Amino acid sequence: MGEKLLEVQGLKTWFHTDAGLSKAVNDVSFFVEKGKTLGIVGESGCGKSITSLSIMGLVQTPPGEIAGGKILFEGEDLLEKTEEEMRSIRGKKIAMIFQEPMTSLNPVFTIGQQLIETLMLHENLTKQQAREKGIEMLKLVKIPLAEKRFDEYPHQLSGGMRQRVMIAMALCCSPKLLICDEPTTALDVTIQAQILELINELKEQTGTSVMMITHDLGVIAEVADDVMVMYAGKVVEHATCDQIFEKPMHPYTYGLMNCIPKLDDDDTKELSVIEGMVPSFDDMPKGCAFCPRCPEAMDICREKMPKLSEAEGRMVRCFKYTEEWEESSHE
Amino acid sequence: MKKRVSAVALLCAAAMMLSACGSKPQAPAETTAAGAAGTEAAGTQTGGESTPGAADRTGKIVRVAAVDPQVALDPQQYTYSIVMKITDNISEALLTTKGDGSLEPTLLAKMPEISEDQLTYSFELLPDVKFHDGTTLTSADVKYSYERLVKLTKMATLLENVEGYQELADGTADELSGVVIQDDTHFTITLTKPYAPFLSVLSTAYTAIYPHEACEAAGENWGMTTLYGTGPFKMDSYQTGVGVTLTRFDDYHGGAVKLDGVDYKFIEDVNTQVLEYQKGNVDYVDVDPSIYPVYSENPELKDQMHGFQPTGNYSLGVNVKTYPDAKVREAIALSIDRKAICDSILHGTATVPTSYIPAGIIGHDETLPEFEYNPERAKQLLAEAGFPDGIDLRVTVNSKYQGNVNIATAFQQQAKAAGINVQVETVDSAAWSDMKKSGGIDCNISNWYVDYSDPESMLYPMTKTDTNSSFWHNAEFDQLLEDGIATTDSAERQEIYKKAEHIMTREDWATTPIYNETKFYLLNPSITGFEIDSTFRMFWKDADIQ
Amino acid sequence: MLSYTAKRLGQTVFVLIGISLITFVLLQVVPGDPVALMLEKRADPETIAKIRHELGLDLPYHIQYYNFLKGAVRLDFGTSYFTKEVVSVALIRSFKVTVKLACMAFVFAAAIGIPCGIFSAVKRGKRIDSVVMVLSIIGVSAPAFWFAIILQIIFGLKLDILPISGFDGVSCYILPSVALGARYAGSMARITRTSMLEVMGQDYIRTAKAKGASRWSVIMKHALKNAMIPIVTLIGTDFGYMLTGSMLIEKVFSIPGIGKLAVDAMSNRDLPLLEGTVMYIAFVFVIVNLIVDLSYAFLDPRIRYGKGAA
Amino acid sequence: MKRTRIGFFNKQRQFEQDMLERGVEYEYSSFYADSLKQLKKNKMAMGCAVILLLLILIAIFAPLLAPYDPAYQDYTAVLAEPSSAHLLGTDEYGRDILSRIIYGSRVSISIGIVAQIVASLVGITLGSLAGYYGGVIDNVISRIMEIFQAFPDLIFAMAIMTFMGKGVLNLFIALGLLTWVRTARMIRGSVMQLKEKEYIEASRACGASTFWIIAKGLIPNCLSTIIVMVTLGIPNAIMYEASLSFLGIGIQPPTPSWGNMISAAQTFISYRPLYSIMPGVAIMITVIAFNIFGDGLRDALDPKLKT
Repeated sequence: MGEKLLEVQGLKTWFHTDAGLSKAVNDVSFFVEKGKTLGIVGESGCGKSITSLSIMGLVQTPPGEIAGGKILFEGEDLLEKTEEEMRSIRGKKIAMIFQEPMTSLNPVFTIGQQLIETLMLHENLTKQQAREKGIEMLKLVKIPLAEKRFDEYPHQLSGGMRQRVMIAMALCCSPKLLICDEPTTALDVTIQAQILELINELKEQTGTSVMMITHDLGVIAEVADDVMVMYAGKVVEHATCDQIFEKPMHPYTYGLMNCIPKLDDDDTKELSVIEGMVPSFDDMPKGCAFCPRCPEAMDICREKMPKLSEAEGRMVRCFKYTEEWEESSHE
Repeated sequence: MKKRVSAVALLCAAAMMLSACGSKPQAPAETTAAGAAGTEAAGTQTGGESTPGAADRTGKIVRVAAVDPQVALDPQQYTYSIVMKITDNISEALLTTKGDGSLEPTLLAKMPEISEDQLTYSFELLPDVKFHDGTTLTSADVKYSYERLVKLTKMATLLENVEGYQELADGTADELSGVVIQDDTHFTITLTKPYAPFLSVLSTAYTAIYPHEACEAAGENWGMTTLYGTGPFKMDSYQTGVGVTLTRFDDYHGGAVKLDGVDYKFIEDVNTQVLEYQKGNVDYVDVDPSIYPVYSENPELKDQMHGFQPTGNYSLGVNVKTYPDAKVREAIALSIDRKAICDSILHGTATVPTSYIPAGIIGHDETLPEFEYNPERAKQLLAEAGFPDGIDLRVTVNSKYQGNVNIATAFQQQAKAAGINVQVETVDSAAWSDMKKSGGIDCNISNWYVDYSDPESMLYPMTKTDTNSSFWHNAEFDQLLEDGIATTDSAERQEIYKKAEHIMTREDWATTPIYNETKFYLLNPSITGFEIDSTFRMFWKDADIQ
Repeated sequence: MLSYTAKRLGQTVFVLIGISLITFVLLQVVPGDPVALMLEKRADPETIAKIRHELGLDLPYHIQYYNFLKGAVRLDFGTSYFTKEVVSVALIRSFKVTVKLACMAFVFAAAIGIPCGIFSAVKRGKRIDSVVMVLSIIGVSAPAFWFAIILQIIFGLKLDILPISGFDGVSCYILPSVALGARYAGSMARITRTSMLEVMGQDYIRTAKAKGASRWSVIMKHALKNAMIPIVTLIGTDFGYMLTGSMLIEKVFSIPGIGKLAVDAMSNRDLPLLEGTVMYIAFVFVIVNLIVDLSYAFLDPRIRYGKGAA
Repeated sequence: MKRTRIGFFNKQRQFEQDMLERGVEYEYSSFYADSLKQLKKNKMAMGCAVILLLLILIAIFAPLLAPYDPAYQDYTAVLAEPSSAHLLGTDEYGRDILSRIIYGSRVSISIGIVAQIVASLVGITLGSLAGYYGGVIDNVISRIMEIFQAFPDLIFAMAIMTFMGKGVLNLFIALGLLTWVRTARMIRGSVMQLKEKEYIEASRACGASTFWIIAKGLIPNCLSTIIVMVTLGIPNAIMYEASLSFLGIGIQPPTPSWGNMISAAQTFISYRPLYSIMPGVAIMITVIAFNIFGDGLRDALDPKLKT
């Protein structure tokens, strides 16, 4: 096991809304190793984006609140940092790429101005140097005519180009950790592949660790070393990429895998779907959050929440792999 | 929480506002203190804790709050009282009317001599009277000024009895042939028929004497950028929206003038005018009688308030075309409670008249009873006239004169008792003059002041023109007026006008007086030698600042 | 953009002609005769006819209007019936005063309104947000002339620290501009807050934060520049209104600005002066709106480069 | 807040979807029910709604509430100070100020509402014509709107009031004519968007008359816009009334209106402060209540309408 760059312990991010308390991230723990890629998978609303925003310290308070846990980055707890200190970490040591390239760039500033801003904030560069570095970064993310694009406005660029710009912006200060929140979701399939390839390539070049948040297992397969599956604010399975694809253990992970059409599937076999929806926070089931949708749910699942425990060299949150399962199935 | 906070904020804001304007019970006292301190500083102290306003006075300059006339300061063209309040200090007429109605020569060496047939007047000018431009007053200037008055048409009819008037007015002649120049200081004026008030006419501001060359040269700028007269002050500047500054004319023929100047400050809003007075930024301001108690109950300001009774009155005019029956008109006249208006609305500052012709003028009859409020009798008269259920009455008033609106509003309630349903209609000046002309006014409230101390000035609107909107004509009355101006004996004239008055206000009821007012002004106590009398003219000639 | 501007200016000409025609017709149908007003004391029919002839009021209406239009294209609106002042001179004189008042009121409104709106948006939901918003709605809801009178009493008379009328010197303009600016400050604060809140929820603000930009820079640079577009629309039109003069405030404080000129012209039925004033007001209004529209392009590159990208 | 707004948009999208599916025979009830729910959550707006309701009740029941006839002049108590007989004192005619303020609510509120109805009638008619036909008609109406907008408002009101004569009825018309442009612009914009919708195309294809399409197909869809415009227009009209009365061209005596009371009381501000302050406070409360309630309505019904 390599050196842990980021370790999240028991993170709880809650939101106080008009309708009550929403535990968007509820006791989540994981770590990212240096130079490795952690994929976080889950349906929308499962808490994966909130997790990343918590790490960045960008959760709006109120209504949000980090109710507990630790976020250790290079051994220091980010939650104890002042806003000032966090600012010098954001963009410099931890960078983030967002889901919506169309709206994530400020429409009233040029690409260059936005790139330079990041550089000027964290690196001690003159304007001229920042410009050169910025253009270099644009070239690095394979934007053609980088010098020209540098002075253009976001609306003059296509979605894929904008996401490249976002990546360039994220990487320009050589961060230790790059958080990608659904970086390809809003893009065409062909562009998706290019972007993922780019991220992979840059990761290799710079040795940056990556946290890849996505609902798309295909993306995970492409880039991740480790995979964490989240459901309703909790981690349900945490394993290496190979393990997951070889044998998904949690019924939810299993369900996710089945949603991906495979070439070798029998044509007659129906594409399976996970019935139902992620429960909303105000009607969270008493037991396992997934049990209303789980094809294998038993009484015990409805009674109480299983713990995240080790099974077959990985972490999984399901009674199926505990002794209680045996007991309850024998009853 | 949020709601509570905002509610608190709202309360606070409201409280703030209230308290700011408040400390209510003591408010008048505070006001006075500030006002008095201001004025005092302005007047007597220099330096020290003078108010910002007090600082702008340098030398003996009286500051008068005025409304911007927005027209040339030329009474021959514009008859607004503010124009005259200014020009009376710049230019002079041949004669001056005093408070008791008597005349005294101003630019004349002595009172003119009148021929036996009452048609020819001989004048002798004072020698060496200087105009502000340095020229000397001559008979030619007099003739020029009178001709100008006729040519400018607006007040021309004042001179309609002068020989040659009609020709000049029609444009068939280019001079006023009745004015004959003997030499530089002697001239005669010949009338076409005897005209008793003639000398009084020559004391009005409209007949001011201008230097003919300068006036001719100035053309349309006369009264705007240029205005010369023989008066105690010369015009320094006249800026629209700002004011008029007058400075002492050192060569004034009437002796040394004590003030260094008069500064008319244009302040549009009358309330702001009074505030500026309280602040000590002006020394003179007019005060409407309706706000009399605001100052009379104010221990500091009440002594600074002065009253005078201008010769004239407020009256109710009824259109005889709409209400041809004199009984109905009498009923209307009986349904206005003059006493209540004088005592309550005007806080006792006005008096109920006994006759239309005001006191101090020939024809005034004090022996008559006051006009009464008798709604029962009014009802009866209406029934007799065929309106047992009462009538609707549209009362139109000019919104420019708040006093008229006030009376109309009071009248509205008072007339109910007589079965007269009054509907008040306020219109602006332009619409008002137009409606008067076109007969669009059924009943109006208006005020009238004499231009010269003579019953003719009071009564001529009744017959000479239709602009009093009542369209009332009475042959006997007209004849009496003709006789009145042709008669010179005062006792005879008294009888003639008494009779005319009786026809007008006790028989035909087309116009009925409502009250004789007292006008008020606030004057900085450090100013002496200034008073406005019943002639309603503002002369700063003899004023001084202690 | 040039053709757009040209088109708008073309429409302006149409609007101005329409306005002058309406003014002309209104003054013909409205009861009131300037000549009768001039001859308050001794109006007899002959005198009236004579003066009407002098002023050219006896000509047929269409000729009067044609004569007016002929002058108007050369910016010659004639002279006022009453003051005999050349209308364009009167306009310039009043405009100088109004501009000062408008600028001060505008600076006051913008200096109070926009920061308060930003502050309120940043402190959204906090106590201070509610306070600012309640104050702003009070500002919008208090009748300006009433507020002006109260200001006069408090600051002019009771506290005796500011002049209550007049227009020479900056201090004279303080109370009028506060009275005039209060409601604009209120509406500016409200629009700024709304607009900022909308922008603050945008993805690019999150991006800026993720970059490590300071809170100040996020608010003042990233958010404000985007939020400016609706704000500029409002403050532009507001400034236009201020430049056309406030009749009520000018009346209370005795300031001889455009508003007073217009009211005087109307109450005197002074056709040349009214035509000039109304056309001036309309012109300022239209031009300010045009500038506001053009300023979008300056503020928003999507509009500026819109054609290039397509 | 953010959450609920997104929720609202979804609902509206859903609503539009429904309309498309059912052609023109759609149901509003669910949309308005949702909006009402939305509005109920806005506590400030609901508070103001209560204030407005009270004001309207005060206006309706003025004769019962007012201690005196507002026009009755008591010559024995002219400019009386506040006392138990006259809570706010009396004015320069000895009329009870409290009663006049109570009656004044009738004038101000009815002027606000009726003027807005007038403005809406003119605005809806011209706005929908311009939006529906486009082309020359739109061009002409748009220019007319520009002329009205650029014309100095108080001068226009002065001219209209002088022309038609003063009085409450004419004031309704004058204020309506002053404020219709805003409504017309909004309606024009909405109609332009709506007329491209399929269900309008469909009814056109079915041979529906233009009037029918505008009256039954387009206007109801702008209803929420209209409601919001009217509510936010009322305080505007109330302010105009006050301004005009202050200039002396509003309501004729003896009818009390808050504007003419302020104007009359101006002279007495330091002598009888309550006399001039209270009518202003009355205007302010009414205008604030209408404004906040209007904002609440806008947020609930039509959040696109900003500024």
